[in-house]
Amino acid sequence: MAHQSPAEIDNPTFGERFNAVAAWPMRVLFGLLETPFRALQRILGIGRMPYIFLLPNLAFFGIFVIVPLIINFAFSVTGGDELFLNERPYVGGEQYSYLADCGSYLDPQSCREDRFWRGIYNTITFVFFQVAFMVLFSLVTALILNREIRGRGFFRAAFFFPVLLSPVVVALIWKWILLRDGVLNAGLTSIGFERILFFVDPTWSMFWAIFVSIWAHMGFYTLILLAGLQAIPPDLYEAAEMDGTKRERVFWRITLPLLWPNLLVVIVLALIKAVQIFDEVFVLTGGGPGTATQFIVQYIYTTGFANQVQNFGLAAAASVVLGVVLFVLTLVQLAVTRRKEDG
Amino acid sequence: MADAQTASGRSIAGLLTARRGGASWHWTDVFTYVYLAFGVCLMFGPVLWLALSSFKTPAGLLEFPPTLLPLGQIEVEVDGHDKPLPLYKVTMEDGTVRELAQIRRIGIIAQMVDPNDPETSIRVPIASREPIREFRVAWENYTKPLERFNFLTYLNNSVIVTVVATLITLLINSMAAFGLAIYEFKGRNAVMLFVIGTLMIPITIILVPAYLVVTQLNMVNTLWAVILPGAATPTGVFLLRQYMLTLPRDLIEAARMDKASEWAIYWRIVLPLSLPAIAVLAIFSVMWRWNDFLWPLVVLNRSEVYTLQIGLNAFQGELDVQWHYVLAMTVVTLIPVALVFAFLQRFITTGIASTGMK
Amino acid sequence: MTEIILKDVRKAYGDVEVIHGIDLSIDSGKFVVFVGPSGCGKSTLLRIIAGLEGVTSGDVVIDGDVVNAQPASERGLAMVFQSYALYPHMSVYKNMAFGLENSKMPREEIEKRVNDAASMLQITPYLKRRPKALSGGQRQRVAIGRAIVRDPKAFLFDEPLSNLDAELRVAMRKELAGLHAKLGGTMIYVTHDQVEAMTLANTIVVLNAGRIEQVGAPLDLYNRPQNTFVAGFIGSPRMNLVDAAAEASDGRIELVTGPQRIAISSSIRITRSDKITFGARPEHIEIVDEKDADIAATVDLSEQLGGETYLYCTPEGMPQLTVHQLGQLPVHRGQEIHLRFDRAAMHLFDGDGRVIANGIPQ
Amino acid sequence: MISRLNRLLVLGTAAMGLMVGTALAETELRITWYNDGNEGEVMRGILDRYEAVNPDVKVTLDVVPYKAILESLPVQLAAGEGPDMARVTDLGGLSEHYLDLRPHVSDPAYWETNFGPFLKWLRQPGDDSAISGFMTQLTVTGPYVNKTLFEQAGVELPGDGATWDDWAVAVREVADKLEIPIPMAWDRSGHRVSGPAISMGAKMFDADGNPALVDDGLKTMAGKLYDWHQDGTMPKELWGSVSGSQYLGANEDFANAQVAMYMSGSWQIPQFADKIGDAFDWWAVPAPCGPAACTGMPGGAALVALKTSEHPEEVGKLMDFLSSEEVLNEFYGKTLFIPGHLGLAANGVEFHTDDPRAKHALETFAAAVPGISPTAFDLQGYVYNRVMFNALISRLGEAIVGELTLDEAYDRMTQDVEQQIAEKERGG
Repeated sequence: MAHQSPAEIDNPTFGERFNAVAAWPMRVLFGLLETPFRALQRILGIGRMPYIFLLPNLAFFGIFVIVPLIINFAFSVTGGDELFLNERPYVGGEQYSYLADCGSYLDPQSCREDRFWRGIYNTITFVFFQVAFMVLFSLVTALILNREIRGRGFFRAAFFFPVLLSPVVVALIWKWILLRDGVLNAGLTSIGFERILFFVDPTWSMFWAIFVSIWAHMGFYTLILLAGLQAIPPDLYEAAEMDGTKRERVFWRITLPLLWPNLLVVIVLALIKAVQIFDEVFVLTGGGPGTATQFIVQYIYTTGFANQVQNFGLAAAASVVLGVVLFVLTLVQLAVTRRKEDG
Repeated sequence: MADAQTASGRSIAGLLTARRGGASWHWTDVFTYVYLAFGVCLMFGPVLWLALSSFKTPAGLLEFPPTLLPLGQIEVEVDGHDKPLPLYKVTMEDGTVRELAQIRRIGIIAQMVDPNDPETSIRVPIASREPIREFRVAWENYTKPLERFNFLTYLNNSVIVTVVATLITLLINSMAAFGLAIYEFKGRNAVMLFVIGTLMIPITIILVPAYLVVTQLNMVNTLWAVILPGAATPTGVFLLRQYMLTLPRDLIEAARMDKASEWAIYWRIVLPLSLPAIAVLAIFSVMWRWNDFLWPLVVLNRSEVYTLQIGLNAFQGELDVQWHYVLAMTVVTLIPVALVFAFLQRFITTGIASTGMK
Repeated sequence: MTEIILKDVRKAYGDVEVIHGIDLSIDSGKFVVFVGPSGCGKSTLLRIIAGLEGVTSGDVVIDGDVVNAQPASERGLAMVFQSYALYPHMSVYKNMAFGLENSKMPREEIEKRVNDAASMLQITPYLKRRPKALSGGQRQRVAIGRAIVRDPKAFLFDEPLSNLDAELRVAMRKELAGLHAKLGGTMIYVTHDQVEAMTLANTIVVLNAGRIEQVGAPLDLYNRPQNTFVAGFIGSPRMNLVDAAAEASDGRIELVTGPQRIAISSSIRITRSDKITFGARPEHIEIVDEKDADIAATVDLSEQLGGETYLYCTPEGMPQLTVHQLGQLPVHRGQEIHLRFDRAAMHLFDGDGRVIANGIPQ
Repeated sequence: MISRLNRLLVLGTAAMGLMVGTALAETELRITWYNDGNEGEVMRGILDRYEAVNPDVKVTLDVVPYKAILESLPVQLAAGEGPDMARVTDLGGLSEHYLDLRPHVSDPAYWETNFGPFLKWLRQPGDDSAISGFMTQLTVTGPYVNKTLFEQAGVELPGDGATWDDWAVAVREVADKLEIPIPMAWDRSGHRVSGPAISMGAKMFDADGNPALVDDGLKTMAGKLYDWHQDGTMPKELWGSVSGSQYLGANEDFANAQVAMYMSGSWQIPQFADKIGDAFDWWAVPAPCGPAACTGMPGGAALVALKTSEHPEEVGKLMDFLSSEEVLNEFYGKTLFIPGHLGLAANGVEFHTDDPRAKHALETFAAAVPGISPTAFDLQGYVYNRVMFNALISRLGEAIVGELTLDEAYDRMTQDVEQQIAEKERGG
């Protein structure tokens, strides 16, 4: 309904022309598929068409994800280091009981497979702090980007940029900065501090693991929150201003409650991502010092893949355990989004 | 990056004027600008530092404290010597400082010569000399590995994998999303639960079984082995479906009244209208495929099918990490990312915001 | 020319039945309006005819063929949606041509039809625009144009004017009426606005809670509502409906409501009944001298519109009555006036709301 | 129009690209290879010459990151998808996948004579005849010192027969005087620790030849390593960072003159020659002594033929060519690798370097080979030696950062080795 001059509308822009040309092969392809699909629709009826649309995706998915998941489960009840299932002896729940063999579950040291339990505890620590600070910083950044500032597009993009980098590159970049002779230590020494060997200190290592993963992914969550913030009707703020409400109160009483659905999505997504953490931290800290930043996925990777005796069975058992945890998180997410839709 | 420069220039001007509704300065205004300035440095700084470092010589990289710009030692031609000699600034015993070229070093004594007086050699303790350096870009960090490897083949493979995989992903994911968003049918919730449930499975966990499947399909050492397994992304289906749910149902019904077949509704109505979400998925897919490392490493072991990520990492040996190559090759793989970012940044960010996990 | 017949059509979502057996015959070339409050099932009924919803039982018959199993795309009907449902990514021309392309019509024929429809609707200058560059009225015309080019068996309109502002709505209403006159096709039109229904329809179908309350020509419904629902729904402002008890005395019948007693002719056959409803439209209540009056009432509010006046007044023990008078009346708030119901235009309904009489002899 | 054409071209190349992998008419042999330095280029040159003489054979070097050799290759081999040949370092661990070339090489006796001790490393337990490949590189572990730093500090280099403790005292003195941050650094590698441990009396195996990683000798060495980390002789950056069995070297720090003594091995020579040049005198010194011996660990990478090959004949022929004394002389000479060919080792290889430091280092390491303890050879030849190495470094690393006590670490080492070998045996 915005009033535009006819000239502007009638002449296709360069972009539109480009799109028209670029769409040409697509049009041919999709056009060719029209006839068979029409025939299918006539035979099956509209009611069965969704299955047709789902079929290719489900087929790929079944072959390359579901079948491996099933094989993975089969691995977890067999032993040895053979690759083919028919050559692997059945051992029942032995791999699981090996993982669970603990004096006390609170003390990894008392477990047969101490690294598995360390991995779990490290992951819990990581997830707790990473998610908390991720949400905090995404929220602060989104709030700031939601203000009337010039160059907002640029700043928004700047915070998003690291999302596009591969985990390996992210880790390399930061490792390069944090090395003993890296630029950060140069900065520290130049202002009179001692060099810090970041990757030798468990706390620093965990700190940087958390920091770097937040650095890399914050932009994505910020955008989700920003979308939520911009969806809050401005009249609410104006009404609050008319009432003379303090800014802090506006934040707690208007912004936060209305942002809550987006915040929940962010928390759940960040949570799932954090549980899966692997490549970034693996390249950055190598899981060290000792096992201080060795997380559950790294444990699975090392056990099943990187060790000389590739212990597929134990790794598979651990991954099934992880899968169950993730599935529970999924259900939580579903419940959360369900409630969001209802509310 | 030029774009970023000008944009930040603009925004610096904006810093002074952009406050909420011309009211007086509030602490949050100050905080905003400090935060943003710090944020921009934090986000771009490390990457720029990486790029700068990648132009340094191995020796330059080892230096502590590091220099900002890549520097190289100046070498001079001296009569009577076949090779150019490195130039040093030497503090003599009497406290004077001279520029001398080093002929050789024996133990802790360097044998040096004044380039202007090539006949007399001077013996100097090595502790009292300091190399003289100038700005020099170590292009060889880039050219050497790229010569050593079949760069064009790898690039070609990477591009094919990225493009074909992204097209397949977009096609089958959007079809599935269409099916899940537009229709009510038996089993829909089960499929959705499935999709979301597998959203969380990292490939690392099923690396070996997935490899088994690929070998059984005889796809090892073909690009299909890299393209197909990741094509049916739950993330993509989820994202597109969420977006398609926001399309007015009237449009679909209008199309049905217009005698459109279901396929035509999919590709002539829903697909064009889901373009923002499709673009977001396309960008993510391109990034995933371009950055993919672990999986190609497992399924591709013939150099004619290597992707760039494998090829460029091939200089990571057993015992030696050659940082100057690692950094340079990292920058090479970053170039497309930077281009995508520079050209599409507005599009990406608004696209994600508009799909915004509604 | 198309005839559409619904035979005992029922629709249920799960256990909830929303359409409870509709029988309806829509004659060829007629402009039929489904009217009713929101949630009455009128849109569902339209979508059942369109083929966008299936029926749970019963038959939809178009030109003698039962089309229950036919998908929307094969029924040959065209629909104009409340939201217009224009394809945002296509130009106006493309929007109108889309349906024709789907039926594999030759390009020249498509062009001719779109251009004809566009000139008829006066949207030719906008053919290259995208819908978002059009005003609401223009979008409305495109939506109609998209239906016209198809040369459908029948046009279905789903509240097509509800997104327009009042002035435009009146203008478009006229155009739609003109269009029907020009095209002469069968049209089914859904609205909740009884004014639209009255002005456009050959036949109005009043729906309530999934059932047909009454079918008839507009004035027929106005003059002879078959139940309190239709009486209250048709006409604006709505008919005054007053619950009363009927008492017979002295060979006359008195309608008793609170302390008020209104005598009417005994020629109406009413058995003594505790519950009865009588109705009188605002224009059928006269202001008279005290001696001729049925009741006295206090004015709560008077709306002076210049050419006419609406009075809202409350007789003692009765609900508020709306009174419509032509011209300007020097009446003010709190004043007592005397009212008389025009017996010839009075309606009586029984306790179930069914009509007893439309008009009572003097 | 142009864009349409381009599009077709792109689609065309895409289709071609996807079809790559179909066989060519001539015999193609594939070698999966990794590089630490220039060995790939040298090998390529040699292969080019071979191809010129044998036009029906094409040999492709598929260069991969070392990670792929260690992690992906075993899975590929297990799935039957391997190449014809590969350069591997897990010599015994992958032996079940090696092709026995004995029927395909022209002169098995030549192989026995010149590669005898190394052929054993490539054999499966119980097999004493298979010929599967040769060492592209023999490595000997041993320390380098920054002689210039010693001179600047005025500290004498401990001479032949000096013990590890002697060295520790000397390097600490150097570091103190010159404020060098790292007196001594060891690669984070079980292989590196094993030599000194054997010097301290570690036996590695029990009387029946079963692995027995933890004994008094090993404890002595591990204890010293532990103490040196606590007292600052060694930096925690190597052993104290990263987890599990990951390798970390101090070569960068050594090249940057931050390290007085660096325990690594002969493979560093080419890159030190390249990176350090004459910036300081980097000197290889003989392995320091313990009560039992003065030994390093032998090791290296072998080029092996694989059972997955469909052209064993051609592989045998190529192997004959590559293993010939002339070719290997060139290969070792250009790569500055310690020869894994007894004849060449005895006669000396012409190394292509004029760096006196590199020459000295090569001589030092080559001279160390005869003095290597038999235990070290046995350990190198043991199928599951990586299991032992991994257990050693991962647990010792955890002890050094304080997650375990030394005693707990010893228990865990034993447990790790037992568990992994048991799992392996279970598969048969």
